[in-house]
Amino acid sequence: MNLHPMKLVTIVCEAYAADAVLRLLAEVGTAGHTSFPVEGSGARGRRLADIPEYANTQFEVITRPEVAALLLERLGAELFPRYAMVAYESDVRVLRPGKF
Amino acid sequence: MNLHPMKLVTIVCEAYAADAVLRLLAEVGTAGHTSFPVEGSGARGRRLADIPEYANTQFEVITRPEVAALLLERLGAELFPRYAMVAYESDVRVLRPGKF
Amino acid sequence: MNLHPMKLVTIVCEAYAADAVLRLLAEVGTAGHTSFPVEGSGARGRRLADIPEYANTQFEVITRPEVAALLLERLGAELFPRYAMVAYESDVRVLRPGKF
Amino acid sequence: MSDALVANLLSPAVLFFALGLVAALVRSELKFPEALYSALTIYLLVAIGFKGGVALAEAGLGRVWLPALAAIGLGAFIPLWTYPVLRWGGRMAAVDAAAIAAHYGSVSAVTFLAATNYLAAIGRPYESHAVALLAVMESPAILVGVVLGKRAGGGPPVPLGLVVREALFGRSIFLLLGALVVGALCGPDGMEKVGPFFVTPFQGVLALFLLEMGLVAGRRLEDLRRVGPFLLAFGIVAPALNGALGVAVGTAAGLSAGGAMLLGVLAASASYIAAPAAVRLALPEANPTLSLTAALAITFPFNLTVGIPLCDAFARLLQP
Amino acid sequence: MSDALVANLLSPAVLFFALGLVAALVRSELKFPEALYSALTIYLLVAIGFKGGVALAEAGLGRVWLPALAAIGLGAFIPLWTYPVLRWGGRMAAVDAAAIAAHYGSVSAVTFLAATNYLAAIGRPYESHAVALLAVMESPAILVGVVLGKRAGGGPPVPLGLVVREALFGRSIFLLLGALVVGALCGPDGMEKVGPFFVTPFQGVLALFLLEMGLVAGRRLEDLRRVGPFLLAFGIVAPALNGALGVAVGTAAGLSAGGAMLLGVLAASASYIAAPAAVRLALPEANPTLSLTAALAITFPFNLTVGIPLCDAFARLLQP
Amino acid sequence: MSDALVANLLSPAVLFFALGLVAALVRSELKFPEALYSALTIYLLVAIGFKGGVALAEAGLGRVWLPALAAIGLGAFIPLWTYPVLRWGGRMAAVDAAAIAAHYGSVSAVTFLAATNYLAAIGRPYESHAVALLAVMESPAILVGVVLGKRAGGGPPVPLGLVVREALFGRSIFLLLGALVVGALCGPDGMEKVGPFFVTPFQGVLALFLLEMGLVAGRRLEDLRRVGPFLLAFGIVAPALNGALGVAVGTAAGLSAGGAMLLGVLAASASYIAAPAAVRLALPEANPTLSLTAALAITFPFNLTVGIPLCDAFARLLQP
Ligand SMILES: Nc1ncnc2c1ncn2[C@@H]1O[C@H](COP(=O)(O)O)[C@@H](O)[C@H]1O
Ligand SMILES: Nc1ncnc2c1ncn2[C@@H]1O[C@H](COP(=O)(O)O)[C@@H](O)[C@H]1O
Ligand SMILES: Nc1ncnc2c1ncn2[C@@H]1O[C@H](COP(=O)(O)O)[C@@H](O)[C@H]1O
Ligand code: NA
Ligand code: NA
Ligand code: NA
Repeated sequence: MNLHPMKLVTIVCEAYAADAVLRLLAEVGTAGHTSFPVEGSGARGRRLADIPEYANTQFEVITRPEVAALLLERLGAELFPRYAMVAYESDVRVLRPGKF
Repeated sequence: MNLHPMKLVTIVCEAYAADAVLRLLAEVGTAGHTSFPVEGSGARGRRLADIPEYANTQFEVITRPEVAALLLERLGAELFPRYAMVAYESDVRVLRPGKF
Repeated sequence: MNLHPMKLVTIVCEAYAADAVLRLLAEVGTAGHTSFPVEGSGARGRRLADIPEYANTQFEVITRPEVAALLLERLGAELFPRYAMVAYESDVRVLRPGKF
Repeated sequence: MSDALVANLLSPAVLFFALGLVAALVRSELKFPEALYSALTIYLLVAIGFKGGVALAEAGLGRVWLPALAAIGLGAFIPLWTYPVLRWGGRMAAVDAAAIAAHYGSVSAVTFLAATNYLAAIGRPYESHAVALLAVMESPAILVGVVLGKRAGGGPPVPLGLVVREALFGRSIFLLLGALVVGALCGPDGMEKVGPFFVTPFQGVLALFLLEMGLVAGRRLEDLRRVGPFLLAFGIVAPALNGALGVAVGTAAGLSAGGAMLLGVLAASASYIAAPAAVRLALPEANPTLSLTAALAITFPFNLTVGIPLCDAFARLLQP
Repeated sequence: MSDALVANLLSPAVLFFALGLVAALVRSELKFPEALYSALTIYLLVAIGFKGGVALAEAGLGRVWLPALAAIGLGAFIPLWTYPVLRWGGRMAAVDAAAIAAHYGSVSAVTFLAATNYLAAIGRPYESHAVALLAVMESPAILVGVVLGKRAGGGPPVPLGLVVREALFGRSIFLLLGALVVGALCGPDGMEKVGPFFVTPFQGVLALFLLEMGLVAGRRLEDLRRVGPFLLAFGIVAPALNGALGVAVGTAAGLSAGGAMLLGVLAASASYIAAPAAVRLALPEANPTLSLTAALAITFPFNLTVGIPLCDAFARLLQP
Repeated sequence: MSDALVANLLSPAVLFFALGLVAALVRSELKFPEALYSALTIYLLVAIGFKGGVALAEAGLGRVWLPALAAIGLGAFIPLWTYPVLRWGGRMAAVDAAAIAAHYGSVSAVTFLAATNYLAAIGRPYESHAVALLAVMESPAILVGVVLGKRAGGGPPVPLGLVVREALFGRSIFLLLGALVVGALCGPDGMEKVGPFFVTPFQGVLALFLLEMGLVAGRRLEDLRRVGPFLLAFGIVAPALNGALGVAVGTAAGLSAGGAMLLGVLAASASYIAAPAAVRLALPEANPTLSLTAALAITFPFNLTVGIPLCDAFARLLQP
C-alpha cells in the first residue's frame, strides 16, 4: 500500500463566514471538503450552537501542499480581518493522490 | 508524562457505507472509534446533511501503525470502489498506549 | 506566509465529563477551543448520540506545546480515572501564533 | 378530472412542494435540519401506521390478505418489465437497469401519504388499512431487482442475508408495521387518546414535510441533464403505466375506488430511501445519480401533481 | 386490578414502549435524532409543569406544603434503606451501593407522566399540582446517596457546592419548576391560549416519546447479564416496596387516591438522567453500568407495565 | 393601559421569555438543540405567512399596496435618523453607527408574532395580511445602512449583488413570502386542511419559542457593560420613537388600530438574524457585539414587555 503526503487544512469560522470560505475554496482550486457545525470559544467569546446563524462551522480540506499554502495565505489576508475564525494546517497521508 | 506514537485514521464516507466501515473496523481489530455526521463535497457532488441517508459520516480511529496500514489497505481495496469516500492517516501521540 | 508550529489536543469524553474538561482548559490557560457532539465506542461500550446526556463530546484545542503537555498530564492524572475518555496530541501549523 | 387536477395543484401539500422546488432553484439558503427531517418522517410513518392499524382492527385481517398479496406480486412484477425496457430500450448498463427497476418497483411513502390526503380532501372513502399495502410493497421489488443485477454479473459477493435484512427491516418498514400492530392492538380507545396528536394536525405536518421534499427534489434538478432523455421519458411513462396497472390489479382484488387508486399510486411511485440503501449495498457499481434523479426529480413531482389525480380518475372508471 | 393491568398493557404509551424495545432487540436501524429527544423532553416537562402550575394557582399553595414535605422525606429515606441492602445483602462495593441508592431515591419524570396518563385514561381524578412533588423529589436522594458514598471513602475531593448545584439546578428541575411558576402566574387565562399546544396533543407526544424510551431501554438489555441476579431482583422488589411506601405516605399526607398513587409511582421510579449526572461527578468510581441498567432496563419497564396499576390498586385500598 | 401592560406581562409568551432569561442568568444547563430552534422558526414563519396569505386572498391585493409602501419607506427612513444620532450623539465609529442603524430599521419577526398574539389575546381585530408588511420591511433598512457605512469608507470591495441578495433572499423572507403566496393560492379551503397544525397550536409554540429567545437574550446580558450607557439608552428610546412613528404612518396609511399597532411594533423592533448576516458581509469592520446586544438584550425585551402595549395604546389614541 502506498500512502502519499498531503495537507489537511482545518478552518473553524463563524457561520456568517461559511459562504466566503466556500467561495475561497473554489477559487484556490480544492477538490472537495468536509464540514460540520461546532460550538467554540475564543478571542471573540463563546459561541453556542443553538441558533444556526450564531454557531461555528468547521471545514476540513485535504489538498496539495501548494494549494494549502495559497489557501492559508488568502485566508489570512482576506478573511481573518473580517470574521471570527482560526485555521491550521497539518500533515496527512492519503491513498489516491490523484483525487486531491 | 510519556506520550506514545499512534496513528489516527480518518474516514469520510456516504451514510450508506457506514455499516460496511463499522464491520471493517471490527475485522481489522480496532479498539474503538468516534463518529459524527458531516456535510461535504467531492468527486461525487455535494452532500447536504438534511436527509440522514444522503449525508456523510466521519469516522476517527486511533490505532497501532500496523492496524492502520491494514485498515487503509482494505478500505482501498474493498470499499473505495463501491462508495463515495475519502480516508487519510496522520500521526498522533496518546497517553495510554495499551488502550489502542 | 509564515506558519508556526503549535499543538492540537483532541479530547473525546462522555458528556457528563464536559464540564470538568472545560474547567481544566480554563485552569491550564488555553485561549480557546472547539467542541461538537459525537458518537463512539471504546472500552466502555457504545455511545449513541440520541440522549444528549449519554453521548460523547469531542474537544479540539490549539495551544502552545508546554500548555498541551500540562493539559495532557492533568487529564491523565485527574480525569482519565473518573470518566470514559481518550485524548491525543498532534502537530499543526497556524498563521498567527500570538492568538494561542 | 381537470377540476380535480386543479384542486390538487392548489392544495397546500402540492404548493408547499412547489415552494421547496423554487427555493432550491433560486438557491435560497433554506435548509431543514436533519433532525427535523427525521422527526417529520417518524411522525408521518407512525401516524399513518397507527391509523391503519386501528382501521385494521375494525375491518378484520380477512379483508387485507388478498390486496396484500396483489401488492406483493405487483411489486415483484414491475422490475421484470422495466428492467428489459431500460436495458435494451434505453441501452443502459445491466447493473444500472436493475437498480432503476428496483427503485420503481418499490414505493415512496410520501407519495402514498399525499394520495391519502388527496382522497381525504375530495371526500372519497378508502380502506384505511390500505397502509398495510405500503408496508408490504417496499421490499419485493428490491429483492427482484438485486437478483436481476447479480445475474447480470454485478456486484461483489455481499452476503445475501444482509441485503434481505436491509430490504425487510429498514427503518421505514419497521416503523410502519410496528405502528400498525400497535394501532391494531389499541383500537379506537387508543385512537381517542393519541388522535389529537397523530390525526388532527396530520395534513399540516405533511404540507410542511413536502416543503422539505421540494428542496430535496429541487437540488436534484441540476442532475437532470446527466440522466439523458430516455430516463427522463421513462420517469413519466413508467409511473403512468404502473399506476394504471396498480389500479387495475387493485380493482380486481376487490378494493374500493379509493383503495384501488392507492394501490395504483404505490405502483406508480418510486422509492428514494429504502431502495437506494439496499441497492448501494448489493449493486455498488450502479450509478446512484441515475436512479435517485429519476425517482426524486421526475417521478415524485409527476405523481404528486398529475399522477395522483390520474390514478383516481382511472380507478373510478374501472369501478364496477 | 387485572382488567386495569390489561388496559394499561394495551395503551398506546406502553405498546409504543414495547415497540421500541423490539426495535432495539432486532437491531433495527431505528434511531431518534438527539434533537428530537431533547425537543420531546422539553415539551413534556414544560407541558406538565405548566398544567401543574395552573392547577396550583386554583388550588392554592396551602394544599401542597404537606405532600411536598412528605415527598422530600420519602426521597431522603429511600437511599437509607436501600444502601445497606445493596451493600451487605448484595455484597456490592460501598460506592456502587451508594450510587444505586441515589438513583432509586430520585425520580423518573417519564414514569410520572405515564402514571398521570394512566389516571387520565381510567378517568380517576388527581391533584394536578402533584407535579410539584415530581420537582421536589429529584434531589434529596441524590444528596443523601452522595454523602453515603463519600463517608464510605469514595470519590475525589469534588467541591460539594458543585454537587448540590448539579442536584438542584439540573435541566429537568429547572424546566419543571419554571413552567410551574409560569403556569401559576398565568392561571386559566394562559391555559386557554397555550392549551391547544401543551394539553391537547400531550398523550400522543408521550406515546411517541415512549417509543424512544423503549429504544434506549432496549439497548441496555444486553447489559443485564453484567449486573447479576441480585440487582435484577432488586430492580423489581425495590420499586414494589418503595411504591407501597409512597402510596402509604401520600395517603397519610392527605392526598386523594390519584395523588397518593402518583407519590407511590415517584417513590417506585428510579432516575436515569439527573442522578447519573450528579453521581458521576461526586462518586466517579461507581460503575454507571450497574445503576443505569437497573434503572432503565429493569425498573422502568416494570413500573410502566405493572408498577403503575399496582400503585393504583394499593392507593384505592388505603383510601379512607 | 396599565391593565393591558399587566395582562401582557402575565401572558405565557412573556413569562416563558422571562424564564429563559432567568435560566441564562443562573447559568442553568438548559439549552435548546439547534434543530429545535430551526424547526420552531420554520413553523412560525410558515404559519404566519400562510395565515396572512389566506387573509390576503380574502381581502384582495388592493388593500395592501399602500401600507406596504409605507412600511418600505419607514424601513428606509429609520437608518437615516438613527445613523447621525449614533454617529455624533453617541460618538460611535461610522461603520458601527451604520450597522446599528441597519439593525433598527429592519425588523424582528418574533416581536411581530408576539404583537399579533397580544392582539389576539385582547380580542382586537387586525388586518391578517399585515404579515406582508413584515416581509417587505426586512430589507430596505439593511440596504440603506450598508450604503451609509460604505460611504463612510467602511468595508472591503464586496460585490453589491451579494449584499442585495443576502438582504432580499434570506431564509426568513423567503419562507414568509413563500408561505404567503401558498396561502393566497389555497385560500380558506387550504386553511381548513392545515389549520389544525398551523393555527390551533400556534400560541403555544410561540410561547415555547420565547423560552429559547429568553435564553439567547439572557446570554447577551453579560455584554451589556461593553456597549456603554449611550447605546443602552438608545436601545429603549429608539424603539419608543420608531414605534410611535410607525403607528402614525400606519394610521395615515389607513390601517385599523390593530394594523397600525403592528406597523409600529415592526418599526420599533430590531433585527437580530437577517441584518447581522448582511452587515457582517458588507461591513465586516463593524463590531457585531454592539448591534446584537442592543437588539437582543435591550430592545427585544423592551418591546416584548412594554413596547407592544405602548404601541397599542398609541394606536387607539390616533384612531379616527
Ligand atoms: N485555541 C483554539 N483552539 C481550538 N479552536 C479555537 C481556538 N481559538 C478559537 N477557536 C475556534 O475558533 C472560533 C473563532 O475564534 P475567535 O475568532 O478567537 O473567537 C472559536 O469560536 C472556536 O470555535
Ligand atoms: N479534498 C477533500 N477534503 C476533505 N474532504 C473531502 C475531500 N474530497 C472529498 N471529501 C469528503 O468525502 C466525501 C466523498 O467524497 P467523493 O467520493 O469525492 O464525493 C465528500 O462528500 C466529502 O465529505
Ligand atoms: N481507538 C479509538 N479511536 C477513536 N476514538 C476512540 C477510541 N477509543 C475510544 N474512543 C472514543 O472515546 C470514547 C470513550 O472511550 P472509552 O473510555 O474507551 O469507552 C468512546 O466512546 C469513543 O468515542
Ligand atoms: Na412503485
Ligand atoms: Na424513586
Ligand atoms: Na425596526
